[in-house]
Amino acid sequence: MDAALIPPGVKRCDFKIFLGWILFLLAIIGWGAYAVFLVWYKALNQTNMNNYFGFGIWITLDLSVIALGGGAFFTAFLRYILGIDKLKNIISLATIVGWICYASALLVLGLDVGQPLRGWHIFWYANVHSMLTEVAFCITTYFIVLCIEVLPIVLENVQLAKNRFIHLFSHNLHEYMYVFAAVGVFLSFFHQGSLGGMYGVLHTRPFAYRTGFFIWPWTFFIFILSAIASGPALTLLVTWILQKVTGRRLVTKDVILLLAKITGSILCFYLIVKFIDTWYWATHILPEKGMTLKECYQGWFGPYGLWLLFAELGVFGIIPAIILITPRFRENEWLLAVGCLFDCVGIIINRFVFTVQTLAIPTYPFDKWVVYSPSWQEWASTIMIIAIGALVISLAYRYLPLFPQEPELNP
Amino acid sequence: MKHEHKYKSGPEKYVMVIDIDKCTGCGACVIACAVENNLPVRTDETRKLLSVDWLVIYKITNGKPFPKTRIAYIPRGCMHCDNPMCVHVCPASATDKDDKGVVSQIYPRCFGCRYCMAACPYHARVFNWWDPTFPKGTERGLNPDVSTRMRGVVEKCSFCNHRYQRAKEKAMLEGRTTLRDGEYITACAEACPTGAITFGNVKDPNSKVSKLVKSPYAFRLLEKFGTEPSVYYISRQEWVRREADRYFEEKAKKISKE
Amino acid sequence: MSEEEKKGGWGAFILGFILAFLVGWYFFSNWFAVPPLYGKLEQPVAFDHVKHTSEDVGCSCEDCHYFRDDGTWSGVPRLEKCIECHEEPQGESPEERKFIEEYVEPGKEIPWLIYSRQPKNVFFSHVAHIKIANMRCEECHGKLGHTRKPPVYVYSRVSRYPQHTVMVMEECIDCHNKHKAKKYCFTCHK
Amino acid sequence: MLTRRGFLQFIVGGAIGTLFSPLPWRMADELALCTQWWTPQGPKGRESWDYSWCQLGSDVVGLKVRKIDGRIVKLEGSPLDPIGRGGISPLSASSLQLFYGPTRIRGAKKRVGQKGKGKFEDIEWSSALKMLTSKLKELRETGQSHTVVCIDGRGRGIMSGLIRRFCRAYGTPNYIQIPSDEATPLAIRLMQGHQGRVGFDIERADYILSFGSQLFEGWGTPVRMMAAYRCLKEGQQTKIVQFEPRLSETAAKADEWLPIKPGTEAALALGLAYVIIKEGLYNKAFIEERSFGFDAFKDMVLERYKPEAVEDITGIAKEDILRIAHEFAKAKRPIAVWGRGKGDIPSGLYEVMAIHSLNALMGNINRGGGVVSFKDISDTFWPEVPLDEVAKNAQNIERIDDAGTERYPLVTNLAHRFAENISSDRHYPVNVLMIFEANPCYCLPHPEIMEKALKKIPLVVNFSSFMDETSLFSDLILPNHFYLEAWEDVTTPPYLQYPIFGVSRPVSRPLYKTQHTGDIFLKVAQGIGGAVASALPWGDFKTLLKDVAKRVYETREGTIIENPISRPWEIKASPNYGSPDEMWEKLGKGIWFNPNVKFEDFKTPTGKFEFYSKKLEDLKLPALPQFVPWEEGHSEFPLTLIPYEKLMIANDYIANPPYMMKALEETVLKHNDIFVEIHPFTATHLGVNEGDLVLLKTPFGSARVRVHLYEGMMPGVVGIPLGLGHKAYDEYLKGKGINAYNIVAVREEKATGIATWVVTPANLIKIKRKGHETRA
Repeated sequence: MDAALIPPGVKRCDFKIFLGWILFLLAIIGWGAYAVFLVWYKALNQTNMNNYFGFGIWITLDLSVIALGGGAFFTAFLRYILGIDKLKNIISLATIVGWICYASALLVLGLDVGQPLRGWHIFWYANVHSMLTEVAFCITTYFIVLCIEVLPIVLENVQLAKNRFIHLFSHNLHEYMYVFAAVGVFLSFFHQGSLGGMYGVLHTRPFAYRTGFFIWPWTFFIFILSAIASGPALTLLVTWILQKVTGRRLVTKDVILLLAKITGSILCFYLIVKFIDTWYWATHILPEKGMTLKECYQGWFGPYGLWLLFAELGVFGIIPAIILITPRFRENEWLLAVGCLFDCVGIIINRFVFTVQTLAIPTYPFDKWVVYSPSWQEWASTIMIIAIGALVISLAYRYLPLFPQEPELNP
Repeated sequence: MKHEHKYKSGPEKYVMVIDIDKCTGCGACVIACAVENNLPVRTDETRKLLSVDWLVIYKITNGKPFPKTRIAYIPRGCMHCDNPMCVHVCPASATDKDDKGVVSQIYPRCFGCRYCMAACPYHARVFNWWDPTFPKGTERGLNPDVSTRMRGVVEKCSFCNHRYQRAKEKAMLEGRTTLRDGEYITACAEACPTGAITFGNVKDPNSKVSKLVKSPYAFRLLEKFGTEPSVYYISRQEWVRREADRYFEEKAKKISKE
Repeated sequence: MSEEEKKGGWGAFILGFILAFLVGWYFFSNWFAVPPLYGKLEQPVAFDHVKHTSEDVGCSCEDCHYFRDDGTWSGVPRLEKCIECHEEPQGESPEERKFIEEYVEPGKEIPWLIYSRQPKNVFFSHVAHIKIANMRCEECHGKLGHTRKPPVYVYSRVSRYPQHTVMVMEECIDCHNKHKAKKYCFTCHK
Repeated sequence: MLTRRGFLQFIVGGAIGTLFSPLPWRMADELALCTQWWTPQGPKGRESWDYSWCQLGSDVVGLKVRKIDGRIVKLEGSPLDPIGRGGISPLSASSLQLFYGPTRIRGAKKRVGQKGKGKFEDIEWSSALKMLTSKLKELRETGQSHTVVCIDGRGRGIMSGLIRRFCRAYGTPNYIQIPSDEATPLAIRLMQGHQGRVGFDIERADYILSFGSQLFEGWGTPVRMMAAYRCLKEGQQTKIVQFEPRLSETAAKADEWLPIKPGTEAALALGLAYVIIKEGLYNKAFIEERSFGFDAFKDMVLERYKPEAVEDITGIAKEDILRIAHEFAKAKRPIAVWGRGKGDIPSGLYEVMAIHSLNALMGNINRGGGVVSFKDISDTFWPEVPLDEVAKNAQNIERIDDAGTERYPLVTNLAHRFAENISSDRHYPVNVLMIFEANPCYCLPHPEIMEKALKKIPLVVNFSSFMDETSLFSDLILPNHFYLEAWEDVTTPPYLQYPIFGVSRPVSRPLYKTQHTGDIFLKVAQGIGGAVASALPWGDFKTLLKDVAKRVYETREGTIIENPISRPWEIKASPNYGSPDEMWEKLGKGIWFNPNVKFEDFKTPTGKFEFYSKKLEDLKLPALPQFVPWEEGHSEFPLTLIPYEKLMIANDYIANPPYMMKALEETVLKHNDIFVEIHPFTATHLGVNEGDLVLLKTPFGSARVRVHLYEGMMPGVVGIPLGLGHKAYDEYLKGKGINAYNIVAVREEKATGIATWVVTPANLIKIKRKGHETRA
């Protein structure tokens, strides 16, 4: 039925099955859209955030998707700047995934601010001292760059490409892609870092506060590292899922292993830095603020207990690092998937503790722990955003030639 | 590296001194603040973390078992820090620190990102989760000197800045550009029936506050965070000082010496 | 795709551009001030400043616009001020007769439209500008005090703020910059 | 011809053209600006200031009223108020919300439909007054004047005097005050022979023993006590000792808190007396020259109140009793203070006598820093009532509440018996009930009995300004002005140590069609005519106030405050008013007060302070102070429920304004559930945790509550706040929590009939949770 749109040389599932899947996603999105409507119409009381938890699941999602969207800029960096040509086989997917992540982030921000009609104040009345201003500027410009990067991929659609102008345009765009990649890398470095900086500068929140270099706290650099360490993992994970779901081979193993190796190495490096950082924080920064490590965690197994630290750095840190760095492990398809998944989860936990746990820790000696759990509206809109991501990937996979190797791998 | 706000005060620097030993926790200050500043009320205000309160009274206990238990009350508004993290982080410049020491909050500028709330360890900043509501008919009693806030913005204690504006207008008509002690005080300080709250210009050597802040029993909340609050507390009870601050022993020693 | 289509040129693009450009400027800039975004209103009473300050009437500005004892600015006078003279008609003008019938007799306040109305979140101190900065009224209010007929009141229907004659924050800041006056948020906001 | 390509070009061109026009930028700005008018704003205008007095509940606060174009926007404490000296209480500060609020009654109303359902129709004032007047006239003419009852909830000042006078002249003995502290005036009458004001000179005392009085939470007059606290802490460093089962805010501010078993205060007082007498620490001069019955008292105390025995009763350690007694006796101006809670949780006569005996032992009566007694203008102003035949006959008819009858000869009001007697038809039927500033359907124990009683009375007239519980059960509502709209007298509040008189003028035009209740009584009296009219000859309440002011003028005592005074009780007052007119003029701003008032001497049969009351002896009642336990143990109810009061909860005729509900701690109310306080030990014993839902059971009923674990609560005791659980008012108040009055146990003191609900046997039963809890 939609055969005319499907890229030549590849096979796609029956349109009815695809339609069913799309409708399923649309149903989820509809549910989320209702939640979004409620939030915009009735204001933020629809969430379970409160005066202690100004940041909730949305900001966690926001930071997570931006970190995980780091795959786009880093793969682009490897491909266009460092010239690792092999990665051209996966760069389209990485770019699409990145674009989805950043689009989601902007959507979430539109939900999360109390007065969306005034959202532009952040640009017009920008406070240059605020890390959030830096984030807003960089994310927005980087999103534009990502759109430009995505554009040629979209224009490669078989029907669009028939247009001579479009064809030439996308071809030319491809030629200059390294320029955009370079700009993108620069912008990404800054906002990934600034997101970390947002929390690192909070000398009033000892849990997040870090000293650092010039105007940047260490979290600035750690966040960049963690984004690089997890973004490609998400790209790999999506590739793996696509291969499993469609039952087709999309990328040659050497490409995947190469990316996994790079990711693994960076993850190891990140973990080393993160361990040093955590040690310094626990032994120097906290005492200076009159706090102890114990005060920063709600016991061992409380909602904000020490288990979070072990989960983040141990289960979802060291384990994926070992899997990805060890050739024997990463060559196993399933272990590789687990490694990538754990890597992503570790980063999500990291972002979660920085956004939510930072706020949960009592600041006053006499104050109590307060626990936050999202309302259904927050869950629904969050799930909606993930569903939109799935929708975009499904459409992109079906109608765009994302994987140049696909025809030859599936004769 | 510290993110220090380079704050320079002018000839006026307003501070508040709260004597915890005198505070009976009656709440007159809270009500006076609410009436003065047009705080909204909802029918169910029992979820305190969703309430719009500029001034709250914390009840702290010495943690000892019955019958040795003691309690004390700590009224807490905005600290108007000299190193205000909230001002530093606000992306839309909706808040600043002026030369008389007041940290402002401009409601029509704020777009509700709540970063300032995350930055404030005192929980002085509150968010308008709802459109503000006033019991039917009581809108007639709204104070025109203070604008009401719309949903989705952050608000906080302003040290009753409109009272400063009012006092200043009167003084300017008389050709003065400075205020006398007591011409500008906050609604809470004025209402306090036990006189626990004192407010004034700490740079005026004759003001009451300039003497009170020198008390060996004076301290500020969370001093270790380096925020340099403009609200001082006084208590002669050691346990109160210890509970109210991330207390450090050097200070305890200093007091015991005196 | 036909050859014709390919050769289409830029005509449609330019047409779209010019049309949108014109629509945008005509309806959304406040120069023309046309509906639906903008509205124009006449003052409820055609007050003649010149007449009142002329020699035969002899009012001075301060009779109606003055500082109260607490330093606040009186603004536009209330009906009680008008009644001091206009309890009975003072002249032949039909405007005046209408004014007396509509407002003085029922004792209804005149809903003046304030050209320089500031938002409720703004605090403007007349005394600071007049007594301390020694500014003249005309610097902000222009020739309003010398008009024979009140100008048309132009306002936006969305934001409900007057246009043209009102001062916006950028202008406040420019002037404060020029005179090195304080420009903290709480200098002007409340 | 429009091609697809052309169309696309057109769209793109349009989009770019739009970007070069003001449209997007302008609309972004306009949309942001439109958010500014989403909220209501107060209009600007000319500011003016006025003076007024707030006398809601136990408040007596001088106010500075801020107005914008005549619209009241703020109430602030007046520095010209010698009592509060610029401070303000939460209730006064938020009373503006009551003034403007939705529960004000906007005009005269007549009931339609069933009583209690709250259905009313508007009625003209003239016909409402005619209806009331003709009914009263008819009853009087048919010899049923005694079937008219007046309930007065203010209980002080000129307004109460007026109602009382109306009752006398009209011919009914049934003037009832609620809530009323019967024990204090009675004890003073018996021990000192004084009928008038009792004041505690707290500010000059150097040692204060408080027997359960929540001194800084509404006892006496809230702002006065707060100001006193400041004075005590800044000046002589007075020691305050609080005996209370619960660590209340007062206990927290006291220098020492000693938890005492609920209801055993009398035993403790006598135990302290034991130590003082045994060791001869008492004021010998006073005891020998000015007291009567000391020996009997001494024998009784020494025999029955040994510290060991008192420790058993009260739970306060022997050593503490000895130490406190020594400290008390050593102090120069020690004072023992009574009156549980805000003073409106009744104590029995013998308890007050026991505590007051401590003051007598130290001779600290009628002197600075002690307990003083004097006459107030509201007692002395009233001229003799000319009684006609009907009125004279009425004096011989017994009161419907049994007060002053052979069974209860001592007391003047027994509000709880009133409701019971009517609902059980014990005496004669009541035809008309007039209620002024009282809400008996809410704040009497077991209000359902009062509801039943009101249903039996054919004409219930309520002068309430608010649609409260009692209004719902009324037939006719004649709403009074709010205090900001009315002429009001300011007379000496309870426990103040010097008399005051002031006039609170209206500072606002009436918002609604309301009328001053004083004016109504005067008008009705004129309508009835005859002796009633001549007994109440004042045209309106303002004229009456002018007359009172003139009488104050004639005393040539005291002074009118013109400048703030820091220690008003110490000044030497000299009249600063030249003529009645000048006085009236000055009373518009400041009040008259007389710190040099003449104290009333002992006017007992013996002319001395009577430890042993002759009058009680004559009535064949126990004549010495004693401890009578209020409650025996119940196996089914192992816990003891005590009501406690909070300054943040207004708990009588006036209910909480929304701001006070907002300021309530989260440990008092959560959504619509009230918290009861228990000690963690008690909680462990019961197997409940913080915030758990439990069934609070007493012999009189049960209620669903939550528990709050509080280290400052005596184990085995359950504390419940009074003043919540309204069935009327608006959604800010209605249905929040439970009304503790519904379930408390009422106990009568055998000798006097005074009822108290200080202790109630209770039990807590855990409720199994259903479904999910809402988060904190």
